[in-house]
Amino acid sequence: ERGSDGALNIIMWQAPSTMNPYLSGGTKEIIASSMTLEPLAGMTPEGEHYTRLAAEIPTLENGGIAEDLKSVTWKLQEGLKWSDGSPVTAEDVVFTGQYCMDPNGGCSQLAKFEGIESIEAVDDLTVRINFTDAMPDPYSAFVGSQSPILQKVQFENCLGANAPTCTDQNFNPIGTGPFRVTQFLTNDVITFEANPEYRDPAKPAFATATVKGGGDAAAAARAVLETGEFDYAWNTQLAPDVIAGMEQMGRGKVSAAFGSLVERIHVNLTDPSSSHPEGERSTEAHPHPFLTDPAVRQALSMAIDRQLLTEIGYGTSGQPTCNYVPAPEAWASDNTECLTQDIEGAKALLEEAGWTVGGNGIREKDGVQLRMVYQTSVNAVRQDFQALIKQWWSEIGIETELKTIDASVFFGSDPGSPDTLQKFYADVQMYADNFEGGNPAPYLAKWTCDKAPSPANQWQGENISRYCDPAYDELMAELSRTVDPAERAEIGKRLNDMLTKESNAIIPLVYRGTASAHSNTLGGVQLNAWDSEMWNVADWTRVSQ
Amino acid sequence: MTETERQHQLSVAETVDAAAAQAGAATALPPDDPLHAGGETRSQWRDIWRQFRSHKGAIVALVLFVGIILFVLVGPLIWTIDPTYVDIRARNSGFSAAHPLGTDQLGRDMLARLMAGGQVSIAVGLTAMIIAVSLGSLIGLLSGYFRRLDAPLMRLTELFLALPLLPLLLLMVTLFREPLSQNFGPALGIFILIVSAIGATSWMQAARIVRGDVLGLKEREFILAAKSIGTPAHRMILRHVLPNVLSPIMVAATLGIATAIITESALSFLGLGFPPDFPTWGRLLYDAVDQMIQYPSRVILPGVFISLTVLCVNYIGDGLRDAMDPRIRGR
Amino acid sequence: MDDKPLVSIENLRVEFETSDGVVVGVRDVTFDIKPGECVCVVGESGSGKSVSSLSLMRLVEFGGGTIAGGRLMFEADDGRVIDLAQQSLPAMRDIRGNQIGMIFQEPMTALNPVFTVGEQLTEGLIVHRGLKKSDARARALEILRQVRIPEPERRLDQYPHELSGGMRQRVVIAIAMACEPRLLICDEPTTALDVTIQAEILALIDRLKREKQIAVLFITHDMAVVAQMADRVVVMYRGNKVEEGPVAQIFENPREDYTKMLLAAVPRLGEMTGKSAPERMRLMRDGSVSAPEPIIVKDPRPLLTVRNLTTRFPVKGGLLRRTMARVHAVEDVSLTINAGETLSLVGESGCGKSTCGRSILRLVEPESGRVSLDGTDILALSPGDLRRARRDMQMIFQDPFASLDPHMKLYDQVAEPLENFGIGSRSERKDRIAALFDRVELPRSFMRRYPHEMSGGQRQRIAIARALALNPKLIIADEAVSALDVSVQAQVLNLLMELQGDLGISMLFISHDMAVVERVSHHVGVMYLGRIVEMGTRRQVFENPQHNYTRQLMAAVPVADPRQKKISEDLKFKPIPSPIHPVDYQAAPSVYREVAPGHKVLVEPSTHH
Amino acid sequence: MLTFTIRRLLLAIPTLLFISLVIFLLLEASPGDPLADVPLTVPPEVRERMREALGLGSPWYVRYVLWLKQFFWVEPLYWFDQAFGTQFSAGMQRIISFQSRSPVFDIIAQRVPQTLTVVGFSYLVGILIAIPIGILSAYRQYSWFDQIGTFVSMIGFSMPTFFTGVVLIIIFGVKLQWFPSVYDTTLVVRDWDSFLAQVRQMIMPVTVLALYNAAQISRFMRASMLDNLRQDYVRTARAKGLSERTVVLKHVLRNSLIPVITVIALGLPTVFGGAIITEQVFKVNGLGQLLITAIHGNDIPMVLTLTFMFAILIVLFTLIADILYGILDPRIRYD
Ligand SMILES: Nc1ncnc2c1ncn2[C@@H]1O[C@H](COP(=O)(O)OP(=O)(O)OP(=O)(O)O)[C@@H](O)[C@H]1O
Ligand SMILES: Nc1ncnc2c1ncn2[C@@H]1O[C@H](COP(=O)(O)OP(=O)(O)OP(=O)(O)O)[C@@H](O)[C@H]1O
Ligand SMILES: [Mg+2]
Ligand SMILES: [Mg+2]
Repeated sequence: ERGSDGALNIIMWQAPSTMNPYLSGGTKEIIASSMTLEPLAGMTPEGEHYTRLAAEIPTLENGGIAEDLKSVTWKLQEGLKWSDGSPVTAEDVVFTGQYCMDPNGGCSQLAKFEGIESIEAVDDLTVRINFTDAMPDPYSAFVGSQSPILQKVQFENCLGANAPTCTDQNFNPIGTGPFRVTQFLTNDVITFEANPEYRDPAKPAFATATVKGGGDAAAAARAVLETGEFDYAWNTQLAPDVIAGMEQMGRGKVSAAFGSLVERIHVNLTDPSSSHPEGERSTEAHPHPFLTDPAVRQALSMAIDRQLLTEIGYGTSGQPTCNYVPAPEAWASDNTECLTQDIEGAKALLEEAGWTVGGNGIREKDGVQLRMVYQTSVNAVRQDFQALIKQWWSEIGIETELKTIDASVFFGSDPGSPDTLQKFYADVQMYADNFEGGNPAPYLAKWTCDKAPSPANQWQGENISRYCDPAYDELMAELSRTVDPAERAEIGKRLNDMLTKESNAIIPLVYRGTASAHSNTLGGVQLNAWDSEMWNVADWTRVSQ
Repeated sequence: MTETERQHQLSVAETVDAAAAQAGAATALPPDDPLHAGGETRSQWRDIWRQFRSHKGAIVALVLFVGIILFVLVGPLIWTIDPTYVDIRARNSGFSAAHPLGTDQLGRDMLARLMAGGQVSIAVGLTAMIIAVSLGSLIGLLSGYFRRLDAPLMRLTELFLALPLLPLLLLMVTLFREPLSQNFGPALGIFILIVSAIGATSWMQAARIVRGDVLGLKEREFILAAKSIGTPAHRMILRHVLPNVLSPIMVAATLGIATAIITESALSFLGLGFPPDFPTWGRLLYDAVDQMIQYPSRVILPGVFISLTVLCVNYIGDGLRDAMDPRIRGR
Repeated sequence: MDDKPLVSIENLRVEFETSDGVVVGVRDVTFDIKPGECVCVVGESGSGKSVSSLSLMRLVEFGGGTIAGGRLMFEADDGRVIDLAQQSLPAMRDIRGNQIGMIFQEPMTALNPVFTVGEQLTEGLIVHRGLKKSDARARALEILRQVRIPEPERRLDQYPHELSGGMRQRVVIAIAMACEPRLLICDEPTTALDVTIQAEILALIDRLKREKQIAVLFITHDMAVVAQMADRVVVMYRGNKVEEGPVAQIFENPREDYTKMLLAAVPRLGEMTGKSAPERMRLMRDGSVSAPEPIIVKDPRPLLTVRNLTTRFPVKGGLLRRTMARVHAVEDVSLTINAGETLSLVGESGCGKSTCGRSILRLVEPESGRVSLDGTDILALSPGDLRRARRDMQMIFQDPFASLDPHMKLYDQVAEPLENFGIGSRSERKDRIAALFDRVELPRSFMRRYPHEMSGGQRQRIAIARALALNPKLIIADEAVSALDVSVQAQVLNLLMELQGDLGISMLFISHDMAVVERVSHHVGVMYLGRIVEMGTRRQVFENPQHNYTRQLMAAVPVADPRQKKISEDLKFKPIPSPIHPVDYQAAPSVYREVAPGHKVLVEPSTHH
Repeated sequence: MLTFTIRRLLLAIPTLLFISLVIFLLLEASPGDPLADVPLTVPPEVRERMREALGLGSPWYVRYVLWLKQFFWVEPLYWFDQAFGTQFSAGMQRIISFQSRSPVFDIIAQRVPQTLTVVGFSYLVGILIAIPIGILSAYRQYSWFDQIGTFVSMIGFSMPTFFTGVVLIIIFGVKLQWFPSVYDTTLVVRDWDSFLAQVRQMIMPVTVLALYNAAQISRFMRASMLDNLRQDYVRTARAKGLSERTVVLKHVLRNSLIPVITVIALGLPTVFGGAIITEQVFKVNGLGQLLITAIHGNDIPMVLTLTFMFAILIVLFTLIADILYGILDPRIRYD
């Protein structure tokens, strides 16, 4: 029964800064706002679509998707009400599209609205989205917690440049979700109460909810697993033995959901050496002296024990992987040969390629020594990985210098800084990345030749490895023309294999889940890596142990 | 009576031999016992050392400190395990013969890491502290002593106090990491970067304190007297002002070491520190905090070393201060 | 008179630990004081007088000394006789300030620099007498009046550094007397006071002694004061008591050589009558008295000329310390000193003598006027030139302890001026400093000591040695010999005069001791309220004083003869005019009347009647 | 002194302007990007548009002047309007945070209370225990009290708060369950119970911070007291028969206060700056946490405004310290 289970306490150590996901692309904001705002459809933990505000998922079969793939029509459920009691109409959906697509608004979710020509309200409960070109994957806008529906009445004056001035609206959006905001303190605490207008009168079970921010992952996990002050902690990425120690208290446990996040090493195919003038470092003007040798790249990959890395760094919330695209099922290549470490094989490979051990134990050929700079962001697990991998590489005769960079610099794409991910002034670098929703195509599209970062594009390119293979570009073009899901997946696997096992331009290490801790007294939790973790917060209940 | 004779006579009276003096005083005026006249001043440093030696706490601290230094410098020559060597099979092992102080989560030997970490931490702590305290004292002395410099220097201090540290440090890395490591090699380059970063951002307190003391001191009559004998400003500052403000400087120095050691570990989280596999006490401590319950020795050991170093420095500082203060000296 | 002694010191021995080992401050001293009696302790500088008295208060311990032997018997106010050396600290607390009051030798350092005179004065009253703040203040005011501080209301709110040396000394006296203790220890209480005020203070002490049956332990170098004050005299020499007896006996019939030498060296006012040039001091060495030699400068040429010098200090008040008024410390002063000659400045305490001296050296910035030394305009010099110019002009500060760096060894303090001007090599400097130590009668072993390990007189000699180190052309000696016993004083004065003769040093000699002034000076200026009221050659001023104030001064000089006691006479207290004026006050220029060639007397404004 | 104060206050204006410019340029030049948080999946064109929406399109001097105007004109007007119900600031753009897209000053106002209660209170506690400890340690130099005090304060100072804080949490939060490990910023003290809850949640952070502050201040206090205890005027005070208490607490203390005042005055603005690590350990989301998240998020308006307010406090407190010097030691002259 609604409101019968008292208070729900959630801790998110990275605190949400706004309730409007269109103004911040961060996961934390999306999770928080998903308690209040809802899209037309969401994703299940299995990666399938399910209806939220929509009456049904539009498909080709039910005519929701036009035959030419140039439009999609959504029908809203009947009788939906905003938490202020007013009805939800197609106008709200249209308005939301207008809101995000306003060129002055700086909408963070603009990518979701890519390719949309117009959005129109067919009637009170029907919306049609028209695309400029045929859209093989039309479940982008208004699907998933990244692009929920805003109330037109509330946000009417917040279009474009006015978006940031609407603090009240951004902090207290009127939604259709199970909870509504009672108080929002940015980067600190959000308190919610059950939405009296929620469509299921029996839900949510909790009368109030609090999302507390601050602290760090360990502290958040401790608050759930050890002191029991909180019911749920998001993103408790900790060393497995620490988690195990905390779980011993018997108050709760940590579980993980697997989406598409892969921790991997990128190999720089261009030369980052500082001997080149600024502007030419790490550009195709200078190919890398030894990483362009496929044997070296393969040896790098072979020397790594992914099993051990996973065990040490992630425990149950990770799986060793050789894939760049590990999910969805259909897209995941059965590429497993890298999973066993093969130091001897790596040595032999290098030997064969002419890299012989020099006097100081470092392999060399033609005066080129295998010395590398290996950079990543500051993060305890990554630093452990660095140490381990450095050791393995040294065993095969490659010397590595480690370097760490503050995350906000590394991931910030400031063209002025030499330490960004895109500039890649190192030989190899490690980070994790994923894609949202169920469509890996844009994710794979990053590796075409033209996307290599360079001064020409202010270092904003996405092809971090500077991988360039005309065959890949061609196959990519084919993918974008293909509509049939099975066929698409097949092409995707081929692309994945080209990036990983064939070229080793990307060396995947661990398929990471997102770990969250929850109390044993909290029922109904079902982690979801494809959507907000709070996707089913309406179903959460208090259970006795 | 010649000058020398008179001098003899005075010296006799001053000798500690009470009986002789008593006899002399009772009978006639001083006897003309030739006795050497102690003329020269003994070296001030010898004096200070003599006094320092009598300070028990300081001596114990000095011995301990030398012990720590030997541990981190000579230790690695005896215990030759590479502190960065990953022995994954031995990870998280407790105290054993192979690893007297256990290993960390990757199986790196803690003893070796503590020794290697100590080298960096102590070097960084001492150097950064020296930079900060000298810079601070210099600015404090100048602005306290020269009225004309006071306003600009103090405004500069305010500016530095107001600058947000993190962006400043990040900027420093961006600008200087590469040139420095190219010119001095990666290790020394980063060392220079770290100590100057810490030094450049922590001198302000010392400067303000010294200035405050100098302002009061400047109005003392002996400063006026020194001026009247034509003491030039630099000597005035070094010989008259500085020794009289030494004790707060000493405290600032002691506290400065502790902060520098901790700050160093914080810097590595900005990617400003030494390479990530390279241990320092501060970082060992930080890394182990999460595992405090499972492996308490991993926090306790670096913690003890940091505290011990700081305590030693504090007692040595105390001893030095006492030894420098003529009013305490001799007791 | 009661015959039971109030205090008796028995076989007192006090030791100090220094870096050179144990130093004995007092070896073996025994004497006692009865109520209503004044015992004067005289003796060589550094002979342990101050240490003995500090021991009585049990304060030597805080200065690093230990009472190594002996007893200090004291009859407490409840009639018990207790050994002060054995008392607990709380018990001592009740005795200090309450039953025993002490006047310290160096008033500058004895006063807390951050509290006003009033606060420091009322404290004891509040503790021991349980007075309310306002009552204590009223009483403080009364005592300040008794010790003849001008404008006591204002002074109560001033800080020690704003007072003249003599005023500070009077504040210390006031603190000691505030609670009317039964034993008053006076350690050189009047060295910084001019004779008129000294006479008044002495009279005050004498009256207290007689009326309240206070016992007084009086330490002084001024034999004239001894003669005036003492009932009994104790003579000390190098940590021992060498002689003791009733005052008349000591003066007329000294037994010990040292006492004889001491008395022989006492300068007496009027000795120089009829002589035009100053003479060296009489000194008895090995039983013979050295012959006087007059110091005559062949053709006097002005070295220092000061014209219309004016220096004023702001008086701050209120929370924000705004300038409320100004002290006209030096007002329109003009004087000339010839090369090789001595000009003495005498005058009332607080009249601006020290300030005048400091202004000449630009140690305080004068408001206006002209100072030229050997042709250079001092007031126009840049800081760098001023520093170089200071090689030629040196000052001996009035308060030696305050003017020595507490962190520096004596050797370094004396070496400093030489180093400043890069004079001599290291070893030359060493020799020179050793010679300087010899000349000021300090053992060379003292070079390694620190200022606080010295007696008052010893510190003063260090200050003198430092000033002499550079062989300057001009020395401003501000009460330079007041803390020295007469024999050392005579030696030091002779040294100065010797140098004057040899090197042609000029001296501005600021002193209260009229007999010394008469002996050493070529010219004399009498200051009063910031102005020079009379100026002339020594003979003119001493033999034919014209200004009222000068006459008063002469009349008040004590006589070193116990039979001619002057202090018991009733002194008529005159109100002392104040040098403090509102900020907008316009001071009138000084107008002089020339009595005889070179003998000028102030007529306008008439300050003294 | 009055003229000195006025002169300094006037001088503070250009000083602060200059400081703000330097901070602004520093933030501009330092690497980092307000969009670092945006997932890598967002394509570069979208990023570019988001950046422009933040106003990052215009040159730096325009943005600086705009900020100046907002800080010195719009914000005061806005507060005025709030207070008197007027409409002067209508339509003017306030300073907006990049991260939350809300007015910076509103967020700061939200954070000030919790920072003041925790950090401010701990500073107060720190001072209150440091001064007596410093005095006593100096007075009884090398007594057991002094030794223990030295030991504790050096340990307290050399152990970083990220360590001591976690130790406290594990002992008192996890094992004993006496105090909450998470600070509840929404707690409103209304009655006795909520007051107790507030006290309970404040105990640990206040202890950690107070220990750290006290360690530092007491060392300076002790050193300075030692310097003054041997002066001659102390002898005079004793000769007056004053109790040791008065001698030490009045005569010596006042002479010793200058370095301590300096340390305290320098520390007070940092109260406003919050205690970044302690706030994080105990989840007290005060100004420290605000600043650090803003820095990590490259939220330039927020960082600039916070640091600038911090700078104002620094300038103010150094002035106060200077005035206090003059009051404490009458010999100090400024003009
Ligand atoms: N703290 C100290 N440490 C070492 N020696 C000291 C100390 N205080 C005094 N003395 C020595 O003790 C002796 C006696 O000193 P005291 O101050 O009693 O002399 P005094 O008779 O008062 O001389 P003066 O007339 O010059 O003041 C001197 O030789 C002095 O150097
Ligand atoms: N720094 C100062 N601030 C304010 N007033 C001062 C200051 N120094 C001296 N005075 C005042 O100036 C006047 C003259 O002082 P000065 O020291 O020159 O007297 P003096 O003639 O040397 O007296 P004494 O013989 O007592 O040493 C006194 O009224 C004194 O209070
Ligand atoms: Mg004496
Ligand atoms: Mg004087």
